[in-house]
Amino acid sequence: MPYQEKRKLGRGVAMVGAGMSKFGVRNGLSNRELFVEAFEDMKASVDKGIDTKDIEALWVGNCGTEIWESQLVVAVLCAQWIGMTGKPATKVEAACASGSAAVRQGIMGIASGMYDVVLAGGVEKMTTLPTNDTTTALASGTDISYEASGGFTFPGLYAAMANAYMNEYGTKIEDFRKVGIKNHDNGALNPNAHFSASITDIMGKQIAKCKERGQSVPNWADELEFLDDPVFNPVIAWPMRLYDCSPVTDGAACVLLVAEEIAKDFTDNPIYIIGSGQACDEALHGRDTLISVPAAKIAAQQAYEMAGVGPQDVKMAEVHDCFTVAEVMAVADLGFFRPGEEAARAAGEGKTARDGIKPINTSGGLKSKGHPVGASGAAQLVEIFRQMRGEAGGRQVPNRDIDLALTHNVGAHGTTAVVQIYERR
Amino acid sequence: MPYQEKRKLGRGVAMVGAGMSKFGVRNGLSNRELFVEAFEDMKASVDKGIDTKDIEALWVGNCGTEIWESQLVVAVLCAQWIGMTGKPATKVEAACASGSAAVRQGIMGIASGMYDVVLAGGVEKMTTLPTNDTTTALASGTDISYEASGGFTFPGLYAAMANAYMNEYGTKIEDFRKVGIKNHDNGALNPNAHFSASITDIMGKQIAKCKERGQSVPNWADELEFLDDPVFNPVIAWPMRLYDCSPVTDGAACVLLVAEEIAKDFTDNPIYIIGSGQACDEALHGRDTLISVPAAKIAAQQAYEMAGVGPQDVKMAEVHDCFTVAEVMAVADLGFFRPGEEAARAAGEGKTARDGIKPINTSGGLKSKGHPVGASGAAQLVEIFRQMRGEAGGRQVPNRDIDLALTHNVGAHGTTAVVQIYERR
Amino acid sequence: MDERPITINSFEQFLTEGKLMATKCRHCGALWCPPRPVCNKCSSSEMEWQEMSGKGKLATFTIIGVGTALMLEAGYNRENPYCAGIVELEEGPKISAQILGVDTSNPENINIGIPLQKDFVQRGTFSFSSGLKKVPKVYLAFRTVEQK
Amino acid sequence: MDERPITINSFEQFLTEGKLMATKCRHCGALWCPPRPVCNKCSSSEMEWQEMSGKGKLATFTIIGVGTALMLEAGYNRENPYCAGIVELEEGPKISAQILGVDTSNPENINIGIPLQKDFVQRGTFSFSSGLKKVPKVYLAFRTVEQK
Ligand SMILES: [Zn+2]
Ligand SMILES: [Zn+2]
Repeated sequence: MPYQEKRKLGRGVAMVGAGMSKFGVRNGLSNRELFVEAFEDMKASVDKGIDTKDIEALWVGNCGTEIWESQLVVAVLCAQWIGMTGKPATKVEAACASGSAAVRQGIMGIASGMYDVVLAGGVEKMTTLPTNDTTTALASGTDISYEASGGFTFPGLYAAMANAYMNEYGTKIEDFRKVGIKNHDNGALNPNAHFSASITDIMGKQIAKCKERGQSVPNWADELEFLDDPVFNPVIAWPMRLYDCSPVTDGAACVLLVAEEIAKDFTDNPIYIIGSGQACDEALHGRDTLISVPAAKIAAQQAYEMAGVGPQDVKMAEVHDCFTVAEVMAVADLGFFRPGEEAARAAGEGKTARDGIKPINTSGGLKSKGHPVGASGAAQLVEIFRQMRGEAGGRQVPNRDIDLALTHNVGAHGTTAVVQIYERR
Repeated sequence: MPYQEKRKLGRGVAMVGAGMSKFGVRNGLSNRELFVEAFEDMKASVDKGIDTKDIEALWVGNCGTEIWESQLVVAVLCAQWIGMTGKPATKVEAACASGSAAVRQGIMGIASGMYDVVLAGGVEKMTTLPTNDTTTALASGTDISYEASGGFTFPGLYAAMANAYMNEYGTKIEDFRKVGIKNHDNGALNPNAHFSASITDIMGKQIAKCKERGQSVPNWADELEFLDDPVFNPVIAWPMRLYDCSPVTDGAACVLLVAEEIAKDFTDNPIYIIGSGQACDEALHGRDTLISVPAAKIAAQQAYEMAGVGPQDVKMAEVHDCFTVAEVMAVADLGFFRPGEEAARAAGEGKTARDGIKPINTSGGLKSKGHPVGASGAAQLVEIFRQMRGEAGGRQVPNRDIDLALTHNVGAHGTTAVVQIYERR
Repeated sequence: MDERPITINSFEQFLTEGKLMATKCRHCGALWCPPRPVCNKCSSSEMEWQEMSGKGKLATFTIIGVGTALMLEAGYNRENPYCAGIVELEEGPKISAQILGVDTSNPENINIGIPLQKDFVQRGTFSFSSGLKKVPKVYLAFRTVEQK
Repeated sequence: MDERPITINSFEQFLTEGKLMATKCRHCGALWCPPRPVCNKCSSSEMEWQEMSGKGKLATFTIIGVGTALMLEAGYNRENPYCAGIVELEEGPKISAQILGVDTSNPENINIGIPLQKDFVQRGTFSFSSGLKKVPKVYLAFRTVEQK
């Protein structure tokens, strides 16, 4: 393949600002208004300041304002609302990987020499529809003719992967659930998270609610027993229950990217993007494997090669845990742990905790921070920016110099994946 | 503005192949299938051949599969269907400028050094909905909270511009109609056009239909009289009638872009993309002018500057004539004719005819070739590729060496514009 | 001074109270109507609400027979078209709205520049926030005024 | 050999006739089911229709209580969940479909690998081409077979 040797950028790219809106159910706010909130947060993060007039282009990752707001041109509306009228504003869609795909366009915009200073991010307003319609809206991320036609919902496809995974490796549903417990523990420390609550916190709230209503008070021995309670954690798509799934969330996030040679004009502490990969894949039934996300492996290989590093060099990562099984597959696809028991038990054994050997999803992940589908990929960069600069507050990874980090963002059920690698020099 | 000086590509980009599907009402074909048709046509156009496996990335411009097919991830489905599984596939949306915006991402992908060979195009399947729903779907390209809420449809916004234009300059509706007559004359020579028919052809068909039905046969003196007949050319949004509007069309188009240094591996006759600009704008009510498209002026200035050429150097152009008034504004915004009477009368005076001083929309334009919204911008490049290489058959611009050409693609009612400039060396 | 958040939702809430509100930039004084949270002139996000008089003139218009779903439901069609227009407010900003009081069967007789006064049209219901009860949805319109 | 165009529409048309069709690459012999017009192995677009036996085994599955609009309309819900699965055909390709004949209230007892046979479910109507009359829409399904 003579034309696929080169995956090097013509020009280095640095991240000098990053911000996000509060994630959650944001009644009364539309997409562009959520994006303004992320933009203001980003502006405040640029150490030496940024004048909006100096930003040359905008890319906005978004899945479905068309469905959720009956609104096209979301990128233009975001540009108008943050004060970028006159600049190019383009929406980028790659399902739930839209946010990172938008960042990739921004990277190329700078590396191409066309721009020096660009804004890239994502936004999604999802809570406008009732649950049934949301299920159908999300199913439009599958192949509607060949997958949804058979009854597959979006959680259903991940559930089918979870089932295949357990069948192949003999791992247990509890292994997946421990991923959720770990990510909620992290999310409890993130004020912008949809659920700023650990599973223990949530259990406490449920008990309080039962008392208030005069219902019998549950007596769970631990978090796993709570997660095994079909009343409080009902099945969504067997074997996955409610707390195996990320929530339906409104939110936005964005990052300010600049050419490497001018990065110090904005901050003394820029984060350099040194690797980026993206790949697409077949519908789930069209793949050789049902227990891994091949697109993520390809994207990771590209990113590692471009960055000249390997999995062992990565100090922390934000990975795509739209469902608990997704994080288990991710840590194997990225080469952090061996597929099977090792990957499945990484969370339960504390290896992926904030103080573990490979901290994963310190932000709370999609599971606890929330999953506004078009914004999630961009929000991963926000966490990386803060952790690498030691600004993650109560959830800062302890006792470690995070000079190399990674994001892993999956579109739909693995039909797209984007992996990117970041360096602090 | 210290960071907006540079608009030069780090690496040259050439177009070495271009293809399109038949445009029209394509019953029984979905988006991805239309894209396959364009892809096969593109492959056949690459003089020295292209192996699909050598194509490294795909960008697909598309407005609303979410609305028209309840389907996200159209870029991934196109990638699967043309045999590009494993490569990055990203949807790009900038309303009716999505096709050119996708091409711009491809240009940046190559200029950045990340890729050498990429495919960029667009697709839209629009004829799945009844007229009323299509009107509402297209209105989602406006600001639904602040424009559609007042009753504005998409044709309505252009009609309001047409009305303002006539009020300002004292030009007549006939001036706009002559744009349609000219573009239908061109489209009649384009076998891929939605209407491969001149207005005279259409009049003939209507007369035949009347005879067949035993109705009284109309006796129009000329095309203008036909276009003034409220029965055969009803008002859509006053002062615009049916034949002032581009049709609702299914179609796809794509181009193969490669790094300049390898262009001759694919053809001895590549077309170089030497200028590219894009800008966004406010809702119509938020602009200083109602009789011009400011975003197109900004995009044109960027493209001219990058290319180092001016309007006088452009030998032919494909411009965005979604409505007849749009072409009148376009030829002024691009600097070809003075705004007002000169621009309005350019078509009627033959200046923009195939053999005129500035041939415009030799393909038939959106008006006659058809307007599958996400594909139209990419289809403009297909016409440029053929005309610049002398392969446009019966509609080839006569007696002129087309060594410099331009495309002008507008998103929605001017909230986005993309202008690009092409050179044959 | 009203302390409602600067959102489209608040603007719509004001409409139900018969108020046409703009946002005014505290930094450079620019007026934005329809309102927005960030000033496009100076990039400031220090904005405050300001009520518009509701007087203006017609900047441009169209007569629509093939309308949006909302207007079809309201009974407009080819036989009963409506006028949509852009109104230049006396305070400066321009805004889109349905224009009432014009003869939509004779568009040639409608003149750009005619004076207009704000009006409101009720169509359907909505709630300002999920959980709140639904209220009639009010749309901004403008009506011709008698010229002296 | 059937000369219908290689489209999703044709595939659905075959389903109404009780046929599960794949496309076969004339160049490299690869089989594609569900069918596609271009071979993803060798990039050839020389494809022909080939009928599948309809025999296969369960590659993976899930039980869904919160279904798509289509399945909600068909009467499935939390109390009456359905099984969606991926079936590996005996000819090699895998395909997604509803799985019939399994006890959806006891997912633990459903085993990956069980043999299945094609079946069809009728839901709603559609037309193959605008203008043609509507026909019942048939969806592919698979049903468990008695194991000897
Ligand atoms: Zn200001
Ligand atoms: Zn083959």
